[in-house]
Amino acid sequence: MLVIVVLLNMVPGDPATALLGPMATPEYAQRFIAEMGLDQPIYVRLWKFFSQVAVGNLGTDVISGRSVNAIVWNALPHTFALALASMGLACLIGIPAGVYGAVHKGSIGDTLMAMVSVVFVSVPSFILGIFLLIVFSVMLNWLPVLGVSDNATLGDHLVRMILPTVALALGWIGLIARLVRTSMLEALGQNYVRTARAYGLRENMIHYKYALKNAVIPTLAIIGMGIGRLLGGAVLIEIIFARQGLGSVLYDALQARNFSVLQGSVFVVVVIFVVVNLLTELSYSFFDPRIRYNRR
Amino acid sequence: MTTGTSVRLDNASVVFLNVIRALDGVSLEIKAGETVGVVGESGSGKSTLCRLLVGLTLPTGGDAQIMGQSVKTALKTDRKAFRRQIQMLMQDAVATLSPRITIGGLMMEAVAIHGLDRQETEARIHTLLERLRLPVSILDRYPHEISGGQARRVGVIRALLLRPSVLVADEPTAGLDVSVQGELLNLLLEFQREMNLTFVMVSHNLHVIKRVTQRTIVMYLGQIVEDAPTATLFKHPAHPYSTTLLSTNPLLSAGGASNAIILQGEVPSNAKPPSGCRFHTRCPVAQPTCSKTMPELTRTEAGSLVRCHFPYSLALPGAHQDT
Amino acid sequence: MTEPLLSIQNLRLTAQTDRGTASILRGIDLTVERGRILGIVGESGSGKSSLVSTIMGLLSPGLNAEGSVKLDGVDLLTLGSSKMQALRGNKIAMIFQDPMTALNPVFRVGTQLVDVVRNRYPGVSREEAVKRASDALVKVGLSDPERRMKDYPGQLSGGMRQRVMIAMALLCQPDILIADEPTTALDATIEAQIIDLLRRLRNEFSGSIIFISHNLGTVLQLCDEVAVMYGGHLVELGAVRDVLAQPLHPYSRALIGCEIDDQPLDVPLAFIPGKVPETVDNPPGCIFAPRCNYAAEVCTRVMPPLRAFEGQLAACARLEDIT
Amino acid sequence: QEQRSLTVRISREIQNLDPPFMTGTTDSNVLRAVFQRLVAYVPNKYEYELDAAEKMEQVSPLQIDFTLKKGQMFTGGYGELTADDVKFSFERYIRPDAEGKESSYKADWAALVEVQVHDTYTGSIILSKPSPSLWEVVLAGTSGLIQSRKAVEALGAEHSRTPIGSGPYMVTSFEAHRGLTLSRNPDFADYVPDYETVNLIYIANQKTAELALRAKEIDFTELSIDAAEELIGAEGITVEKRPGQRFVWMGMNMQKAPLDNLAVRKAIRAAIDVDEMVLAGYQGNAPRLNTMIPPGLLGHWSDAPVYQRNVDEARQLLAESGVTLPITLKLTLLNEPGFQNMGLVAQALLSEVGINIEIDQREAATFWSSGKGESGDDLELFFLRFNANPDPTYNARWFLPSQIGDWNWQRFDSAEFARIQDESGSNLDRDSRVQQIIELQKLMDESASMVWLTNEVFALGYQSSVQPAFLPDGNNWQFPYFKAI
Amino acid sequence: MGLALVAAILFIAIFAPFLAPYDPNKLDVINRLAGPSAEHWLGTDQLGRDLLSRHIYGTQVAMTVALSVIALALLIGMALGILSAYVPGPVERLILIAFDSFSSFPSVILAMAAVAVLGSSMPMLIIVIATSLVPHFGRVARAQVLSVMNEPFVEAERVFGASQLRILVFHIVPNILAPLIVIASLDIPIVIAIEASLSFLGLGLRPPLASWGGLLQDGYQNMSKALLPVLISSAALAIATLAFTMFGEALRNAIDPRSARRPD
Ligand SMILES: Nc1ncnc2c1ncn2[C@@H]1O[C@H](COP(=O)(O)OP(=O)(O)OP(=O)(O)O)[C@@H](O)[C@H]1O
Ligand SMILES: Nc1ncnc2c1ncn2[C@@H]1O[C@H](COP(=O)(O)OP(=O)(O)OP(=O)(O)O)[C@@H](O)[C@H]1O
Ligand SMILES: [Mg+2]
Ligand SMILES: [Mg+2]
Repeated sequence: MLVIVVLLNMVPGDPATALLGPMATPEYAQRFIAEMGLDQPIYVRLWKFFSQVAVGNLGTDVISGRSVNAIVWNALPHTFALALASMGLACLIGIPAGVYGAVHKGSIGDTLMAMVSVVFVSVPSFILGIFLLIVFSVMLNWLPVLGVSDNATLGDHLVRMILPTVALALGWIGLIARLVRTSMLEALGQNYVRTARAYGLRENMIHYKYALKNAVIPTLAIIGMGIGRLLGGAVLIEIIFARQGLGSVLYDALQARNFSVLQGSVFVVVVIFVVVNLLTELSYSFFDPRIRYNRR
Repeated sequence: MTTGTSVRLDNASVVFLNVIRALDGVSLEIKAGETVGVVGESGSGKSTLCRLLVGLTLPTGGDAQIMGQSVKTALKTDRKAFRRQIQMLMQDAVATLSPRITIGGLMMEAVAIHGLDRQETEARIHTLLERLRLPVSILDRYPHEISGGQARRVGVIRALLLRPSVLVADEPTAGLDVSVQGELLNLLLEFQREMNLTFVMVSHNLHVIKRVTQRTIVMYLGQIVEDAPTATLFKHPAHPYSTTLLSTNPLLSAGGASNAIILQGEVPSNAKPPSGCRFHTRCPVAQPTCSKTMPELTRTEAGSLVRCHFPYSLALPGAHQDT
Repeated sequence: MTEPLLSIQNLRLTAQTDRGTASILRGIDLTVERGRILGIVGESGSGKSSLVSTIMGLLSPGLNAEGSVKLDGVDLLTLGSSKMQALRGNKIAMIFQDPMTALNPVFRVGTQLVDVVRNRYPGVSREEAVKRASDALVKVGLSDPERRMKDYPGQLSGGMRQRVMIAMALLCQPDILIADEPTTALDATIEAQIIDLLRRLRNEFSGSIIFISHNLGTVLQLCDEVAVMYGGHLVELGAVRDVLAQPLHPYSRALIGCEIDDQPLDVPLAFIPGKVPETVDNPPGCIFAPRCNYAAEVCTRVMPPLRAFEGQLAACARLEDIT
Repeated sequence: QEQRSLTVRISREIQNLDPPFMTGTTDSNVLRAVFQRLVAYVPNKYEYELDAAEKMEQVSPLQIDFTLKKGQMFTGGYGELTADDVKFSFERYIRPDAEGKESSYKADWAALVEVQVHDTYTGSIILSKPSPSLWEVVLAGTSGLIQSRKAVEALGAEHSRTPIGSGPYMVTSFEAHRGLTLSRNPDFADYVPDYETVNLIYIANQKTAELALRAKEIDFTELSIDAAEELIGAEGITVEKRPGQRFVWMGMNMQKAPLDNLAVRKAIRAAIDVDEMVLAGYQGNAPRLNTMIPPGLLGHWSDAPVYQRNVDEARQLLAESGVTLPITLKLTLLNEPGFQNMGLVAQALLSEVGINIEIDQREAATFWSSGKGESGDDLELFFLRFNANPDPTYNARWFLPSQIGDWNWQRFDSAEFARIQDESGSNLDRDSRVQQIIELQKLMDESASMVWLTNEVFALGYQSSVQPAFLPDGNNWQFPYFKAI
Repeated sequence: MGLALVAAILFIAIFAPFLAPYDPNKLDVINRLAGPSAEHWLGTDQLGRDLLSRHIYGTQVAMTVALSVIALALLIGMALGILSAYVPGPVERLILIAFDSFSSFPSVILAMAAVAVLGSSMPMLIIVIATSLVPHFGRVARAQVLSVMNEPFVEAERVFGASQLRILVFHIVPNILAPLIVIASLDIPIVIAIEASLSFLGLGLRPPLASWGGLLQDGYQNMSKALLPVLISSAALAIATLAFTMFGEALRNAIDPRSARRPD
């Protein structure tokens, strides 16, 4: 965390010139530099920032005069909605796909899925997003280009969420499918699966009940770790679909050298990461009773 | 034959994670050239005992000495010399061979680490290969390319290259078919006699213990419950646990008659050992005092050391004792 | 005479490997009568587990079985996978070697038992299934079944888990119960408990049991018949007392001779020299000939079939000469 | 009136809606729809007409008198617009506020002494020196907006998000990172804007904006030239391309060897082919520029030399210069495709005369500070782009010696240039002022430290159902004059 | 198949100068954005450069970047991972916290910040992307060391008298390398993707260097006029990804005897 804040503070350029380019007068630049404390040594800035954070205040955006808390709080719901929706979609498709791949290992479907998921995993989400836009919005004209709507009916919001969600989810579908497939294969090779078979349990029950619960555990760990990647993807997706959100706040702040916003939102991102990982650990004990009774 | 003390444990304890009492006040003395067997329930601390002797685990209480020198100090002052004194054969023979090095390379580590003479070592390796009936071609193979029995013999060669005076073997025949275990044991005994090795062997197989060792130590929940000459133990076990253990050992010669004493209940955890005598929860002849005071290891007339308030109170059933 | 419950004819099992076709089973003929306990012994890798996996229809993909395995006259090898699935847990069931991993660690013991009951008897209500499961746990000697049902396998000791496995088998009331080394992973005293339990439960089963073990003594105590396997062949079959007391086949003799049971202390331990045959080798003659003390010219030509001799069955060309 | 609604894409976020502290054209486009000025631009031209003022007169070079119309009300119940509000608004620029914050546009009102209030509706603007550009650039521009003293004082910081004006529109919703909605101000009496509401939506990505325009999700947007090209002929979409008013040039740091050598600079100028670079950079859509002030703006030097590529001359100049070839120079540029492409062409062209170019492409914020302070010492070649202002004196100020270490990246250090620039700033005679400006451009040409490339094009795309209004520079949009057709 | 594709990619990368029909930076502004033709099989880009040649050279660039990044990340990650496994206490905690905070942060943003601080040159880009991958390798290395450290053969070596250093170098490192190499080959596409993302944001390698990311960005910019370049670049990226992933998985199966032995 500290490292990142220090690094961010070392980014050259000042907000005034970043914002205005050649229009910025020296006075103008000086004003921001002083207000952001950029003229002070780095440890003073860090101390100021962290002592404020300690009381729950992420600081003030010097450029717009708004509190960073408000900016972040405004953006968070949008990012959450996007992240949750695409995570949900990814699980909804990725898990059954992974199970299918493991159960029908080596079949044409499995091979095909493996290839598709590899492509999804590795082609950056912004490219997927662009292709989705071209196909569904421009060529077919089925779905809107913009990721958020103004006449805030719920239906319109949902419709506009579709493309960004899909674009962000595709990579995760691939990833989850691959992870689930691997850990399912592992689980299917375990003795308890052989036991279940020896007692004639139906294959569906073995796959989706007995093996899957075991297979989900290692998958969870990766998903928890991947939240950083998800946010990284969200940055680009939010830019492409012109959605507001933490990703675009972060990106714009960095572009504009808006250090006060940058620090605050970076801090929030790290906190989110920590919280998500905590939740992941908690959810382990939901799936893995061993953790529960060992703790007692 | 030297008759000095080769191995000595002085009230040694090993406690893992502050709760697991893997070894609890174990005292023991083994003379040079002696062959000692260790038996007991799984988790009773047999492997820990072995690891303590070779310095893989350090005692959290008490002391372990090899050839009159504390293991701790020996490791600090002259690690390599200590290693040359005592060697160990571990339970899973294949897994003890570093997987990415050829068998030959593993053996030649003796030269690299201990500065032995290269030619002489090579010559010895070849003699040992012959005696252990291993083909020379095995030197170029990798550990996963050899069988379990071969891996064990490779382990034996590696240990013997250093000419140790003490050899500790943790279940050296586990996982081997009966058809090959005899061969390995014969060879080990041969070397033991030849080199006047002090030989400590853990085994689950009582037949093996009976055939191979002069003295047997019976362990239960981290303690020695009986320490007796092997012949005496098999005839007249003093501790009820020893008796039970011996009774569960089906003999072909008994013609299928079962004299097993069936214990009730499970082995208690060594994180929360029972009060008093550790065995009282399962002992068929337990008395009220057994749950209150812990018996000390005391010597009986027959020359066995036993940790029981009422030694010999449980007799070995059946008449198949070879008197 | 009634038809045998299980009749296996000329069962061959092969697998394609990097080193050629592996013959895991090389033509097994075996029948199991209703209500009998058959023990299977033999060296590691001789195909014991493969044989029972074939019967269970739980072969890993890539393995190819030929011949016939008839259960009550139905050939299991030609049965479709869904019919086979319906048979498992109904007419045949199995207890595995390693109780630590045979139960699913993330489901409660009760859940797993109830799933089996409701799969076996689809009409049974949930409450009834729970009741039957807890009754079964009592039968296998687990006190406090309500609590045990709520436990996860990881909270039980090895012996308790193996009892749960036995309870699971009891719940199914199969015609044939297969137990593949059910006590190998357990301690001597716990093993004795389980063997004792199996012996007492014999009456609960109307069906037959196939019991695989390395321990000849245990086989002798538990089984009616014994089959001796070597290198994918069944080399001897007969009443357990006869075979163990008076083995006919040279391999059985050698195997029993290796038991370090009650032999004198001063002779070296017995073993079978030579190498276990590999599944990819296909020697023309008797599979044991290379290691056989009695091997003659005739033995190198064909593998002799199993034939009756003095009330037992053995696959040796020279039975007459060597007895 | 119909409930017509206009959706406009903005490419940067709205930052601050308090006029003295606004941050750029995005903010100012909103502000000019919300606030009145004494005089305001007519649609599509730099000409202005009376707005809040009923009467206005330059009574002397140092005094302007004004009379306000009556009954112009601030929204939100903040009362009538008065001469005191004019005084308050203009003087905010020259004095730090209570917290010591100074307006970023202080320079606009540098000549202001005070605004004298005579009564509710009349007052005088008192200047310290003649200021020829005051009317066009300041009074009619964003720095001439009239705020309500009452509202600013009552709302405090909130004023930067909720501007209270008396103009044709008012801000009815504002969501950060998203955009803003303007609604018609019912109390505004001069005329009725065609659109009931104007939605400004923040879309950073060009491509997304282009797609959204095609999908009819937005009505009006600026376009990259590429996108404009592509959209020409698209059904229902009008594309407007015009010569731009931003000047782009290749600069050379005159204080860094070997560029301190005039012959080398001239050789470089001779070696590059401006036409080919502009073709590569702008796909043939932008005109070539030969001097700082683009055609059409006051002070354009129409006889400026048009340099053609002359490799022989370049080689000869290099030979004369005495530098040993090959030389390697760093070309610093902004990471926009157009600049990148021009850079690549320049690299190819210069390599033919023995000058190797290393391209140092930088991301916006880093790029814009490359000429600052000491890092400016190390600059060699660079591409730079400035916005042209209707006031030529203003345009020239970035090339003053005092700007070395700020925006004078070529470190063009000419005392004469500074003198003439200063004089032109208070010269009220238009013709002689133009002569002065041309003189400035000649000085720049002589230094050979700037190779003018293009004044770009600007392109706007909009639904054909919209008739937009914007100033000739293309950046200043006049929402109140947008028409539905 | 994975191996063949990877071999082909490496071949193209190494022999780019011989394979490419044109100088990848040769401008021909008049013939810009031309479609495929006999002279230019894949057409030309917005400056009239031959796309085939640029993609061939792009392969070289992509491989140089990817392999250097992976090598660097592998080395540093392994060193830190081993250190954290070997030195419990504050050092371990510090390293783990560093891993956590670096991986918690979107690598694209991290790279953006770093590129802004340090400028974008090939070595810089390599260092920046490598940094973001270090935690990945570090964690795996750590987990591997921790599990290998308790393997019987390590204890056997100790009993045999080998020193800690010898055990580390001869017995632990060779045994943790295999899974790390598998990860390395699986991470190569990720590196390429990050490079592409950075180029997309205009923070990538300096022109005129042809990198796939840059080509993608060029293609994307001119997508409205010619769709082919962006499709080709996406395809190149996808093929490389597919190749290295398949290669990595094959490698994993070959290396991990467990998965190889399991016939299903
Ligand atoms: N490193 C360790 N950390 C924690 N507990 C340990 C450790 N090593 C051993 N133990 C515990 O110490 C006890 C004694 O273990 P030990 O391996 O000595 O038993 P054993 O008699 O060799 O058993 P087995 O017959 O199964 O090999 C066991 O309860 C074991 O779980
Ligand atoms: N899927 C397979 N593919 C190839 N060979 C196999 C396969 N499964 C088992 N084998 C081989 O078949 C032989 C018999 O194995 P099996 O497990 O049946 O022996 P076993 O008698 O049960 O041995 P153990 O006593 O060790 O359990 C072994 O050599 C084994 O390597
Ligand atoms: Mg042990
Ligand atoms: Mg088996």
